[in-house]
Amino acid sequence: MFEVIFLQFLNGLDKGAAYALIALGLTLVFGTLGVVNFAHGALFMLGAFCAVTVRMFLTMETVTVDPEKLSPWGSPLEIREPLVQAWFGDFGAVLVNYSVPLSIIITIPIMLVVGIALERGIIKHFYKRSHAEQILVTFGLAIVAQEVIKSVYGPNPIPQPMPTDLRGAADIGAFLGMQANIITYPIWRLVYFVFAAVVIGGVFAFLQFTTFGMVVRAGMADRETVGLLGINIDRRFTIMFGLAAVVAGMAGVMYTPLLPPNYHLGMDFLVLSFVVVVVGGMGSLPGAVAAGFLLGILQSSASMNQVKAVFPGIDQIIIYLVAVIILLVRPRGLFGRRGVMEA
Amino acid sequence: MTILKRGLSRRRVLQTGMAGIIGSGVAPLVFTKGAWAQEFCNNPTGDTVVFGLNLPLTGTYAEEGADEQKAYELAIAHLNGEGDGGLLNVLQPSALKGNGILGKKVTYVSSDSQTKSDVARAGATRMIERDGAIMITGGSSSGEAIAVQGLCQEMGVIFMAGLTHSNDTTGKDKRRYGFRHFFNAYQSGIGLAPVLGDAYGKDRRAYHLTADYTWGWTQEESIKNATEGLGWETVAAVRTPLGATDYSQYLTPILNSGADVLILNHYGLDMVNSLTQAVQFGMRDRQANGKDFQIVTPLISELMAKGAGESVKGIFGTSNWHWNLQDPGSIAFTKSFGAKYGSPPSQAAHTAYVQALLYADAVERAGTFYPPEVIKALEGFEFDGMGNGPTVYRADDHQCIKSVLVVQGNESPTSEFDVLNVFQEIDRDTVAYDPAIFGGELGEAEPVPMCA
Amino acid sequence: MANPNVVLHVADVHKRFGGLHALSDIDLQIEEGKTHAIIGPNGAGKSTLLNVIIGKLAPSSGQVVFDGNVLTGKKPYQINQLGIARVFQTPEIFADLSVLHNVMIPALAKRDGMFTLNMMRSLESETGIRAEAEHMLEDVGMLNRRGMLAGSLSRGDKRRMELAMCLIQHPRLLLLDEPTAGMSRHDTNTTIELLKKIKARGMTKVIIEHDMHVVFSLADKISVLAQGRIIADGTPDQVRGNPKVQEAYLGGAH
Amino acid sequence: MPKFMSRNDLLLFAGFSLVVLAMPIWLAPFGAGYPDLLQRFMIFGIFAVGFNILFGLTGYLSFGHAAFFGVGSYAAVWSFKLLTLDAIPAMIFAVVISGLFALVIGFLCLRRSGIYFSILTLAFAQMSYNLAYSVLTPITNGETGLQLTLNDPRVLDAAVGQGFVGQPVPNLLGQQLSGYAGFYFCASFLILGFFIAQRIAGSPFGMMLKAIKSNQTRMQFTGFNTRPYALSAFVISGMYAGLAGALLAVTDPLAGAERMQWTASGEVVLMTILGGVGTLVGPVIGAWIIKYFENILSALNDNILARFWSFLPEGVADVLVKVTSKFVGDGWHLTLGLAFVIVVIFLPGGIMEGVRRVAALFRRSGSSGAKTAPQTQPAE
Repeated sequence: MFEVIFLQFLNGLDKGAAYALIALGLTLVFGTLGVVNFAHGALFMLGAFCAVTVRMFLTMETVTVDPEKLSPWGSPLEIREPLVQAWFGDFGAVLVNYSVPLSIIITIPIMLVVGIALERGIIKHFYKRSHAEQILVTFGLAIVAQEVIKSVYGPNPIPQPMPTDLRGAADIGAFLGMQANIITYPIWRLVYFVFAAVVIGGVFAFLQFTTFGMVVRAGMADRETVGLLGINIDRRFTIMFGLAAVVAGMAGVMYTPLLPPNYHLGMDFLVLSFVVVVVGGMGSLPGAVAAGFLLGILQSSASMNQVKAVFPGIDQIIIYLVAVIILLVRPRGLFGRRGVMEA
Repeated sequence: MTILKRGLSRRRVLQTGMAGIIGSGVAPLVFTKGAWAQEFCNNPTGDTVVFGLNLPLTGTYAEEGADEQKAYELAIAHLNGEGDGGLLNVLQPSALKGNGILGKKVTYVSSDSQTKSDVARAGATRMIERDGAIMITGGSSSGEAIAVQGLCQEMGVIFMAGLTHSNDTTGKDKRRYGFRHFFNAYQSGIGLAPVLGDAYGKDRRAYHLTADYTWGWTQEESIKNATEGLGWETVAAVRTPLGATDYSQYLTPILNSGADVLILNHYGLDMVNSLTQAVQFGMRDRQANGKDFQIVTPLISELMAKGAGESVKGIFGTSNWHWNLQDPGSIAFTKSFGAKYGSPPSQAAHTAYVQALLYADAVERAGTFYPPEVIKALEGFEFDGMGNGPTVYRADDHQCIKSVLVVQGNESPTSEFDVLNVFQEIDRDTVAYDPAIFGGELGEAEPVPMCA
Repeated sequence: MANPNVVLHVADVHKRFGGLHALSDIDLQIEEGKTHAIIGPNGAGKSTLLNVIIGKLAPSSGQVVFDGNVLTGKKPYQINQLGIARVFQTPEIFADLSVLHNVMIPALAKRDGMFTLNMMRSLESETGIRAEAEHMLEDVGMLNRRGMLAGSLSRGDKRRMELAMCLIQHPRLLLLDEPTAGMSRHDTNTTIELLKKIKARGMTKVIIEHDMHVVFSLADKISVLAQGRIIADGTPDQVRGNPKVQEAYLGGAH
Repeated sequence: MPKFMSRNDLLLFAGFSLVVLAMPIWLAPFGAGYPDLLQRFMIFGIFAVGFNILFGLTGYLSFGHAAFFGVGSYAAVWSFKLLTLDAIPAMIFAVVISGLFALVIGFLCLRRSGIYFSILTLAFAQMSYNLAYSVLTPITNGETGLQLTLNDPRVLDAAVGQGFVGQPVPNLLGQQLSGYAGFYFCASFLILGFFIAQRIAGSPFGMMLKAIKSNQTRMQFTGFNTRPYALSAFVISGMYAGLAGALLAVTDPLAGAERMQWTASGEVVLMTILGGVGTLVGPVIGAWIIKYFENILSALNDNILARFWSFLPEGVADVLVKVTSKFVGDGWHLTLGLAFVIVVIFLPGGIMEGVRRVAALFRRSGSSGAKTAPQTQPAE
């Protein structure tokens, strides 16, 4: 029984890392700009499609049609030759193999630009408007983003293989000196967990130890006072929006091998990420991370047969149920401040 | 002409006095005008006839939908005498002439059903009411098929189901106006179990992951019964939400559950995700109970296999049809489809194409579009040459009884489409069953309901 | 209660925010029909005191008794229904509604209680309430603005309208939080006149005010609050001469 | 004598009824004059009118109203199955059940406001949807959707010895409700629903709701217990949603779980905003426009576009076909999303505000003589 629970707990941490990562970006935006960003899921999805695009370029092929020969289904035979391998040989093959992690390099500047453009172009006009209107405009943007992606990449998911070295499962049990072949877990999921931990830690360190971060934190606490000190807090907040977009985008890139991305990936994660943020408490970064892990672990344990036998269907509603209970018992979430978002 | 009168008079008898009063008092002229202008729903009066294609172009089963659409376009071209004629040349017996249906040119309208029953039904209604579709066909989920089939019964329009695998479609939810060419979960069980027994032995412990909705349940039940008949033990059957994307929390408990076979009762993207993730969890490299751990996908299509990529190698499942079959019908269809679209057809495309042809043929044989006559022509129709061997449209439940394929993921594919191998063809006598076991009631064909 | 004329008794109220003592040991008796001013430097706890009375904040200890009813623990709307109305420091009005409706709403609250499901009656048929509201607006000199959106009024007009909203309920106790803050001299004088008129009707009032001109022209009694404590209590003349008050004001940051 | 309704209200109501009843005539040239779409116009019009009573008047943004819509559908179908095929008992049953459901959900959700309220409604709706799809299948028939079958008990019909031939379909006193009869049946409910909404908006109760939206604190200090007001609005709008759901089940007796999904709740939000939140007619117009686009825009394909642009030179026409095809057919959601964003940014009052602005423009230019060109609107 120990190994079952241990694995399920590990799985909960793994899921929780993904939830926390998405909720973190959402909370950054809310905490700094006070904007409820329903387009955050779309940013996650755009990140995933950065990975798709990079791979599309890396796997470009020359197609030669040989009209003499026919394929088994009767159309002329096409001979495909991958370009990158042809140009760079083995190095090209490595590039293709590691396309997903490599995409991050390209995703960061793209998402930064997207985020800043979004903030300067549209979001900034909504600071003074009601939260309902913020929700509506960002919801509209999310629809536009997903439809644009659908019209460019089609409605079907596009699988992104993980690097061959990172496929399969790692035997954690044996690594920890226990019996082999009992506690095994997919390597990529462990990679994702570490990646999420690094990014979350990085964001916290950035806010904690840099001057920029300190000003932003001060601005989160009291925007007006910081403004009075003659510091241009708005520009920093713009950059924070860009940073949140980058975090969402990177989370999306690294998630692609686990889940082939399609255009409604963002909407799928949107509801979930909001539930996480609200459970953690709007505007609280530690809250978002804690709630992410909490919900991940609960989701994972609710899916166990033993639990489902007692509460049929619990795995389908656990996240929402927890959200409802927490909101009714602790009105501002686990770590929320009073008066935030209640107008 | 006798038909026309019969339809009319019965309809008139049906209207009670009360209804008549309300009808003439409340409803304006427009209402009754539509009803009397035609003697049955969407009787084609011009020189064309419209098929209504209800296809999931987005959603979980979108790839199947897109492939079905190609097949319908091809079938319609062939019916109108365009292209190479495809399966028109091999259907036995055939009343098709390649000049449309009863001399009327075939056209079509289509609607995106989004893999949702509600939307599918709305789309079908629209195509019947607005576009005057004489027949509705398509769909690639059982929910859609059953919903649309019910609607077609109300409207008096024939429904030729596309990809639907649930036992219920021609079982407890069967309808007089609905016909299914595709096979079902029960037949998958009959076909698959002996193969699994031979390959993996009689002493296996199975763990089911099942999409938590009607189709998943019927397949789980069918496969469970069939494998337990072999002597297998079922460790657990766990339901997963439809459209779940991350299956990891359902996969971890399997690792140490004592099971040595994982059976995935998923379809479409669900299957692609759950299978890929199961492989990521190392399930295919595991040993359990001293045997190699195995994964089984009872219903699989080449589109899903393509999506799952390497994960599918060596895995057993069943299919309705495969393009690699070597009978004249399959060869003709594959060639015709491949020449037009550059890729081989999927089983969804095949069943869609065949359904369109069978409907057209039945109308030709009946000599009229009047649905009850077409239904009579289809019921009990014996034919051959469509790629599944000799086939009968069973009158009791409108289920085609034909051979079923056991397929296996190709270990060394030669192209991106060459992902499944036909492992065994199970003949139709083996997979036939007594229609009574699933209950249900077809209902009456006449009087023909009237769409507005 | 010792004095039968006392309508509001703030008994031994403490309010702490974390480690900060916002109110300590407040004991205050407001007599029926009197105008009681509470003054004190910024941050003395005046608004906190009003918030405790009106039910917006719960006291850490002690209680507030109004006309024999313990207010502590009651909801703001229950407290209002007992006959306490409040004008806020920054006007709390219905910015999206017309001036007339702003004044009709409190009148309806007075007539229909805290909840009535009167959804099939037309507003047009509420002629009585409407006449009452128009009369009230005339009293505050705003009848000509009745059709305007409340949000578009000037700051002074907003305050006067808010006052009208409170007055139309004929409260037994009216709480005024700096009713003339930010007003021009002229507006301030009109407001003073208005408040005097009410005083003539015998309505009990508690006023928080910085403007000593206002305080001394209206108040019957003054309590001085500094650092959460009452340091002086008495008639305007008594308070004026109190050295502690002068010290508090000179020492306090203003 | 107190006036029952002001002249303006009466005119609005009469005009609205006329436009609705004449829809089959004036919509025919737009390709929308067929019963199924007309019925949907009515049904989603009711849904949006009801949603507006909550969102438009009180400002509470619910992302879970589709749940009540779905509950209404299921209740109606169960009434058809168990009691009678007559539509009226089904409608009553559905409205009562969805009202009760809204009462429970609303009681819990209204303990919070702002985005917490939105998330709570969203969570409840998603729970309903997930359960309806899986565990509650005995009640909802899961993915397949709840349908009528030949061997349903229908005790009331059986008691009066009423049988039928063929597939069971709902009726009204024996009159079948498919086609145009169904449209007029739904239309009468839309008109009734509109009338009630109009009464509510013009009542003291409606004013209280608007006051809650405007300043909840002031309401509290004015002596109003705001929660029962908001709860009443929530329940009323839940009943509207249930009514709409029931009508959908009357015109097409199948209840599927998808109509409870949060995206369906999002759709009614879109309708209300697009048309004009807080106005009476706006939400209905929003619902019509979205349903029209969904049915008509989505059916356009390259061939139709090519014909449309054919008056242009070939190269230009090809480019335009390519570009426009991205916005119609499968891409109509893109058009919808863009339209929505533009409305939220530039026209927060929706189409109704646009109409008002244009009308004001005309009035101004009309009064200042025929020669004056339309004045440029000052930028916001």
